[in-house]
Amino acid sequence: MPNPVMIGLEVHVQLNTGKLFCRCPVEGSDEGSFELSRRLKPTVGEAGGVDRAARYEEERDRSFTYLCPENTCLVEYDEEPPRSINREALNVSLKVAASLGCTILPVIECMRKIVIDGSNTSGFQRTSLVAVNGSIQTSRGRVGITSVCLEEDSARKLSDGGDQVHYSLGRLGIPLIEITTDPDIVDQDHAVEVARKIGLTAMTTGMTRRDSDSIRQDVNLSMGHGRVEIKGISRISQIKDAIESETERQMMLERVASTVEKRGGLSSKGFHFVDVSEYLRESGSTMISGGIREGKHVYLSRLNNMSGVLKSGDMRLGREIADLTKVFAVQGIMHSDELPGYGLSGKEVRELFKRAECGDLDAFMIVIASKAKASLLEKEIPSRIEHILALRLDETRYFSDQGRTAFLRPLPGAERMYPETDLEPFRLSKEEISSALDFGKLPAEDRIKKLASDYNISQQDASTLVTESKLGLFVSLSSVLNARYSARLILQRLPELEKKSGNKVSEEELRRLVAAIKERGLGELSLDASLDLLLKGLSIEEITRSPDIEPLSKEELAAIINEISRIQKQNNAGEMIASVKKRTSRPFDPKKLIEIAESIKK
Amino acid sequence: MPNPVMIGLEVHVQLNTGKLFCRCPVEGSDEGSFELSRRLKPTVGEAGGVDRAARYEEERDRSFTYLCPENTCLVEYDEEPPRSINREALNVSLKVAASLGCTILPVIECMRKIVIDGSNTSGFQRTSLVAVNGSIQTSRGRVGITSVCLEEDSARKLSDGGDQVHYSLGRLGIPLIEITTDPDIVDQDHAVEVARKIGLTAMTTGMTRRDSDSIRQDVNLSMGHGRVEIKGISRISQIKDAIESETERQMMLERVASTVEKRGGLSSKGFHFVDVSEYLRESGSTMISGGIREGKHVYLSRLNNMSGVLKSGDMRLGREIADLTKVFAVQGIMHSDELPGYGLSGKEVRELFKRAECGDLDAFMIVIASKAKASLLEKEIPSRIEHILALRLDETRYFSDQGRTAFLRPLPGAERMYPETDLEPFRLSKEEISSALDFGKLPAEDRIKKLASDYNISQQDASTLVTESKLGLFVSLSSVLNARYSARLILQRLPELEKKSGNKVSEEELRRLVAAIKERGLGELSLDASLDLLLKGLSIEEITRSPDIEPLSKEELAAIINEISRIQKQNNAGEMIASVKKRTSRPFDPKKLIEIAESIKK
Amino acid sequence: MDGKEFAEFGSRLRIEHEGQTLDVTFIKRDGEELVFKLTSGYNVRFSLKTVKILEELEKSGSFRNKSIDIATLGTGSRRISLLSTGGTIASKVDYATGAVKPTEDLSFILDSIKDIQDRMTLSAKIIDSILSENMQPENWIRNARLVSKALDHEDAVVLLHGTDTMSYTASALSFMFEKQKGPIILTGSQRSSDRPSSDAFENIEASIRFSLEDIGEVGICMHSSISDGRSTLIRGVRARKMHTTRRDAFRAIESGNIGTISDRKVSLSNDIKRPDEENAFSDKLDTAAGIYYFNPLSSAEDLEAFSRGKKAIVIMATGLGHVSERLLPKIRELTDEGKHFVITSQCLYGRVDLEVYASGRKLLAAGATPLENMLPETALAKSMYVLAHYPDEFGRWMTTNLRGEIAERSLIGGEF
Amino acid sequence: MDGKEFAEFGSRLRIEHEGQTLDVTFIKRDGEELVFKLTSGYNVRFSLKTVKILEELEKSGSFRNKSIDIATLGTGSRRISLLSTGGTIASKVDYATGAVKPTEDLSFILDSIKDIQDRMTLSAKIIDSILSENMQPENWIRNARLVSKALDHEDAVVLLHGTDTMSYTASALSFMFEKQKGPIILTGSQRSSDRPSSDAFENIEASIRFSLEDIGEVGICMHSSISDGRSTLIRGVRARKMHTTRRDAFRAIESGNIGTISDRKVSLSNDIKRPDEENAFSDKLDTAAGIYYFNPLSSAEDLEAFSRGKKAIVIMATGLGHVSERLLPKIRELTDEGKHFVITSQCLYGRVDLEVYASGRKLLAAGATPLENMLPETALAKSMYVLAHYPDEFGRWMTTNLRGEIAERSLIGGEF
Repeated sequence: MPNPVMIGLEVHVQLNTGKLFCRCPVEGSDEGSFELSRRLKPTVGEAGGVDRAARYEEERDRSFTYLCPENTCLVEYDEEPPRSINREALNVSLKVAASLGCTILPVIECMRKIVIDGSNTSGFQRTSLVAVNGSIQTSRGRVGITSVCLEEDSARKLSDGGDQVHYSLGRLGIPLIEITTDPDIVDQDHAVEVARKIGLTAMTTGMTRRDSDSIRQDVNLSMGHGRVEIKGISRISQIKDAIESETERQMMLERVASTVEKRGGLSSKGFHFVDVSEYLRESGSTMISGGIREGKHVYLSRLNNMSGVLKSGDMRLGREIADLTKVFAVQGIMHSDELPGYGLSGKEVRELFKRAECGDLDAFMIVIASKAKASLLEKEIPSRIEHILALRLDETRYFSDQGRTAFLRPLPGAERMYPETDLEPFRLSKEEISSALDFGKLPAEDRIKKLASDYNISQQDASTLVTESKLGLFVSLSSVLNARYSARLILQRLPELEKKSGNKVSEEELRRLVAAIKERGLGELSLDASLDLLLKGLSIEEITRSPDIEPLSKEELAAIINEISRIQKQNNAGEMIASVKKRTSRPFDPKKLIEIAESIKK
Repeated sequence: MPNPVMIGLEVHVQLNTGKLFCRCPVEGSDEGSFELSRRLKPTVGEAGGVDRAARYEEERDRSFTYLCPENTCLVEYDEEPPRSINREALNVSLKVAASLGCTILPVIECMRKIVIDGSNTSGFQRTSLVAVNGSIQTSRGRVGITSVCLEEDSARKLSDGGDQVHYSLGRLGIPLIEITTDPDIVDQDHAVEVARKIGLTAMTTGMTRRDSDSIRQDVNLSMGHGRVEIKGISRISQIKDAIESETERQMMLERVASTVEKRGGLSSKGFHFVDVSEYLRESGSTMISGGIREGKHVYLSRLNNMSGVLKSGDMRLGREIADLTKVFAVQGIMHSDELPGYGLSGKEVRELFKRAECGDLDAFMIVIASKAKASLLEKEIPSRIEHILALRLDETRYFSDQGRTAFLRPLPGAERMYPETDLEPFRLSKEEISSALDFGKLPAEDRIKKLASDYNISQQDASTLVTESKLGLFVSLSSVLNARYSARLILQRLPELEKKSGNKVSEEELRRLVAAIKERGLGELSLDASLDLLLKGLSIEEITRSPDIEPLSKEELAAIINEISRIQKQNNAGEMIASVKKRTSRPFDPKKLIEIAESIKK
Repeated sequence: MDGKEFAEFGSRLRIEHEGQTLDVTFIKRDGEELVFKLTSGYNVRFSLKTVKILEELEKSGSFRNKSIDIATLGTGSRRISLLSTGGTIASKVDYATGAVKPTEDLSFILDSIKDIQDRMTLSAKIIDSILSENMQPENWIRNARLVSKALDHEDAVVLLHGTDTMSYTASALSFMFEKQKGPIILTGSQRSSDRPSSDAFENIEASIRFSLEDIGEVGICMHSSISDGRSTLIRGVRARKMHTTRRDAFRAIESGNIGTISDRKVSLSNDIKRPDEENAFSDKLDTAAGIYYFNPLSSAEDLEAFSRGKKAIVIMATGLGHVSERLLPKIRELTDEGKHFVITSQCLYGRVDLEVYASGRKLLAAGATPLENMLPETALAKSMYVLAHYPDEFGRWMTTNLRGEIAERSLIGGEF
Repeated sequence: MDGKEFAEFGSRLRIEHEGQTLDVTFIKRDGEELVFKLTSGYNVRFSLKTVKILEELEKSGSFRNKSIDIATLGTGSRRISLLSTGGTIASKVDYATGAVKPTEDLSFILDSIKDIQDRMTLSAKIIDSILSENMQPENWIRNARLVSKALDHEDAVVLLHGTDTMSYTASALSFMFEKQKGPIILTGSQRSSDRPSSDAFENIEASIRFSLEDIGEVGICMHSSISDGRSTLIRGVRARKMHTTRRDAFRAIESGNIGTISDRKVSLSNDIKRPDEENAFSDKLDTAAGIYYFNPLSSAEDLEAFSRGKKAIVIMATGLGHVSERLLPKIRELTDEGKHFVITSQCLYGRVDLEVYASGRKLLAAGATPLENMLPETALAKSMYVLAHYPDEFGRWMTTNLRGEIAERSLIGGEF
């Protein structure tokens, strides 16, 4: 790598404490009973200006539709001010911060981070700086922790039609701890190690949410061309791919820039649209003719000195432009490096070269778009090309399904941060701080060891409980059940039953079932039986009322054994067990059965 | 006629004053934006008992659904107490009473008349006795007026599925004057004369509603077998048919009763149902097999001594029974006088005679009904037959589409009358009473003569305005327009235009249009033009803003004449008028046109 | 006055009026007028001066309501106590005054519960005969004691009650019962039971159906629609009468739906409180409380005059819970004297929040206690309970959610 | 305190805190704490004792809101006067106190009306800067005079107003304008305009669209749904804020919908009042009025104390308009002394009717005046107007429908 790469991470961890600023549960479906819709406007900020990222979003003039699932209320709809902060979530964030060696701020100010991509109904995300200046030890040395913030998670995007974006509000408001590292990470493998370590630290609180995207990473990366923030990496393994793909991209752009430079550089003045719709009306390109039929126009522009850098060899400047137009919901774009093609004939391409007044080293592009969109793009495209060729690459990108990073929006500035005036500062009590510091004394790995020994379970089980975010469930079940039994139930028994039945049991249901079984004075035998019933779809009320979960008494077992034996001789214990199972749906202890059977024989 | 017939009338006249106990207009469509549904219960009355008609309705256990058109409010839904009485309607009723020579009650008590056939959402009709003891002179002598009441009209029935009845509430609450005569009417022709005279008296108030059933008559008839009230006669000509049909029916029943009597009379004990569903399951009667498929049963009962009186010659006792079962929404009924038939074979009929244990003079009937219905009918049918054969014929009947009267329900008693506790008594001022008495001094015919002379219109026009309930409209238009013009507009011009365009203009629209034209300072010429526009579907706002209704000025007419004349010679006045009409859509006075044309020629 | 004295309600008389002789039934004397019923059923009202009573044809007697005492009803195992306090639901036309008045006859409910007789045993009792607008805390206490006594022996209590102050009573009962073995259901009617269209029949029927369920709360059961056939049981502390006349006047304000009945089928919500093992009842209430409706004419003097003699004042403030700055020094002063000001909103729907605007922060600083989305009427009843039980920790108890009087989540509901 | 005095809002400082050196922006001092903004944008709050200011890097200055004066806007012929009185709609975060306070900068409305600029000429003016909970009749009168003056010269007036007491102000204006040449539209917002999701933009835009119509009434224009894109104009005398926080908090109670806007298209109702030829305005109001919230704790003494110094008392009674019998002798006595008691219902929806029950008839007999379905807040404003104009015929004028404050017909509406 020619330039030294500086890498930092932002690790986001969802908590399962209930939502941060209302009393809704964190769990819920993405199905909603109704929708609401909003438009958002950027507002004049604290410094009298409007944030660049926010203004950028507004130019896209979008309308947002929100599906409202059951685990939402007026707070998520921005129809009620936030309620007081979820103190449990706040305390978990303190524990995480303490574990990462951070200094906890005793008075915490809640801020509004302006985000008008619609992912927050209010147009901002509430975020609080909880702690600063920590560090962790890694195999490649110390990595600084810049900050630990406690945020509310954003809405989940369901679909993006460009002008019309759909979100579901179920995720909005889930507490999210954001841990930001200094740019101390040396390479992609190191990044994975750091992400893992931070995640594990959070998970040892036992309060992290168990879901496919409950832990998400952003990568901050700089190769000397400005900071790039890559968002939305939900699997740790993707961190590596994202870093590799982005460094390759930046090296490629260095080559593109130097190529164009050598040819005499960019003349951004040269970029302007000519309407060639009439000429291409009869073209064989279905993209073009379809666009025209929908009322769009076809615009042509020369790209000075850019022949061969748009798409040729490993050069891919064309993709950078396409990423931009996609943001404006314009899909119809072609450039001369990929033409003839897409149904355009060689003759037509030659004519377009002529109409764009291209020299030998020049390329052209055509855009199929509405008039309004074109007038936006006529400014945005040359501006972006200029930025890229000047290697001013700072921006927000996302890691796409295609395994590469892609343009999302400009980097937001500090102007997007306002105070959250609906909430008083959160003042931590001494007890809250010292309890967090106590928790933080032990490194994450030691906490797992302690867990194993405290509960007398295996190191392996302890570790799995933590990394699968089942620690909280385990601790809660262990307060009622035998700990080893709880661990087996969570890690083996239940997954087996779920797999067999094809149904799932939520943590909440499991907790309620266990409590209900205990309340009826029944034990593990009954619990096993009741899990079966639960997975068959019976309600917990029905299960606890069911006679089928009551274990057979000694007398009942003896009676059955006698009856079975009268009919047919039982050859062995297995046969005996199977026979009893045929005669009753109620649970029994096989060992006890054998004992009784033997005592009867005697 | 063997017995002297005593006939009385109840004439019901709707008023166009706005509704009686709320502020809704009387006019409105039968289309509603929503529905509501109710069940009604008879309640213990003032005398500690429940009214017979009310209890009868309850045994039918029906649910009522009400369509709520725009001219209804919470009062019609029985969701708000009545508002104060429409004083104008009250005063009209006083005028009618005075015209009929009645004594007006100075303090009027509003009563609730319990009616739980669903025609009132409250379960009662508000009715007030306004005056008593009047009389009118007829060609056959004096006919007493028992009473004049002011009632609220009931809901209009849309459909009757037996158990499920649909009403529209648009008509509910329209003021209704009920004029009841003494039984002084001697025959059907006399009844028609009396109805006409009473109707005309009401119409001379100018406040009667103009609608197909805005005047309805009930006939009270007695031939010595109890009082029969025949409801729902909306055309005067039907009065005659109803009386004739009912007297014929009663004479027929006299013959039936005497026939059965001669055979040894009725043994009502003999009536009980035997379930013959099994036997008839394979019967060729689709009515029977279909009923069984729907889960109904087939019940058989003997009818002692009734062979040949059910349907034979002119005897029709069977129809009386069918009228009853229809009230209970049971259509499947057959009796032996009409069998074999309806798909039942001679063999089956013989078997049924046997199973019913019929003697030679006995008949049988079969009923296809649910168990619940059958148990009701097992009591109701013999009770009704017993009544009829005892010639206790008093009941409420209706005049059906088939031109005969049919059973509706028992006659209600005085127990159905409760005080309306939501309203204080209406106390009439001296002015109200004397103004009514003044009005009443002149007989109806003289009032029409006076109308003609007061407004200088023809006797014929005056009469038509009254009998078509257009008097109110005429008086109101005449306050703004020339009276003769108004009469012509109402009786000729508008009906012509309506016929031509196929559209209708409501009185309300006509009033508003005339007021708007006057407000713009325009005259009859413009009004004619604007009627055209109104019938074309323009709104009154659009019409008054339209330049097309402004009459051409002298100068404009002269200019057009000059232009026309330049192009082509106009041979006569008619040609001239036609030519001008081609050139402008604005109105002009043809006479003035000719004048100007002639002055130009000179 | 020629024999007019002997006439009593229901007598059959022969009278003469303006030259006419009429046979009538005597209804009542009203000042200088006499009201008679004609044989047609119409009532007429004649001046004393113009009417002459000729003779009494028949003495009064047959013309009386028959009062049916219901001791018990039904054959089922669930024991339900039906207690009547009066109100429209137990009202009849009073033929003497022409107005609707409480009746002591409960026979009208017989019909409507016939079909569920085998599931319960109902015992009915008249414990009061009062229109609910005349109810006072002493009535609450008296009735609550009777409810408590009933619930000691029976499985559920249905309380017939006037609708005007039903939600106040339901709130008070909610707080007075810290624990309850079964449902306490208040029901009433918006149309009196002497009308064929009365909602009384169905409301009682629905209440009895809810009484068969495992519910450990105080609720109000009424129509949930202007159509018959649908009823709802609303948590007493979240119910409010929102319409003067409609059958579906009672609404769960933003939350509080315990259950619904549609076509005679009961369905219960998820978050209801189930019955306790035993009753825990207190009949202590402190009446030194009141509701102050803030408006632009409110002044410090006004508030002071209103607060005199009271320990707790429920302010119905505007919007998020604001009052004018003009009142703040007085609130501070009275708070320092030991009075309590608790804040609800005259909007009725939605939560108060004194941290959003400067006005709110100042009101907080002045010592007022915001009550989230507690209803003003509920706040009044709760103040009375808290004053009597926890006078020294008034603010803390008022803001603690004791009976579901605070809706923790603000959901999008039917009306709001 | 080592140089902390010089720091002013917006200064860039280098500070030391617990051994760390930080470059920050100074925001404010709050008691014993200092608030700084970090370069990341987060604010931190340090104790005076633990922070040390090392040096001032840059003076404050660039860090200020730019105030844009709008003299006029648009090129159309319809002249609209936009008058701002304050409230959330004209509120911004006050970075000094951290609270939302009225702003005097109206620039935020520029964007939202660009597309209708050629249809009207808008002139904007700040006439007050007050949160509506602090509004008093003197504000109403002062503002009404300015509205009247504006309407003498312009075709329509849009009044930006806080939502808390907006319906009171709208009612007062309705009565003060016996005739009006054009619409007077009050609008506000439930989310302040410094939020991207604020409803201020759309509410002002909608108000301006309604201003283009031929309306001769005072109305309140707000969101009609929690979604953007739909607004409603409600007759001022029938509007009520029914939710503390929702955008669609304002509702036409049973009637009063003047018009709606959906997707920028205006549609008007049939029964609206069209503009008069001229204005007829009176600024006389008598403030000797109040609202009394009847409840089971209300006593005669309580009512008497409340009534002192008042000429008209609006009682928010229960149900159909009932109060306890206990109050009746006092009402009779005070009425005889010349005070006026007018009856509205705390149900808010539905009509009062004192003829149905005995309680009501007694209250009528005691001298109270029932106000049909007039809203309590409207009744208060109307009392002030009638006391000032027709003191000798108070009852007659109160029950006469002057501005549509009585809904003649009770229809089935959206919520009720």
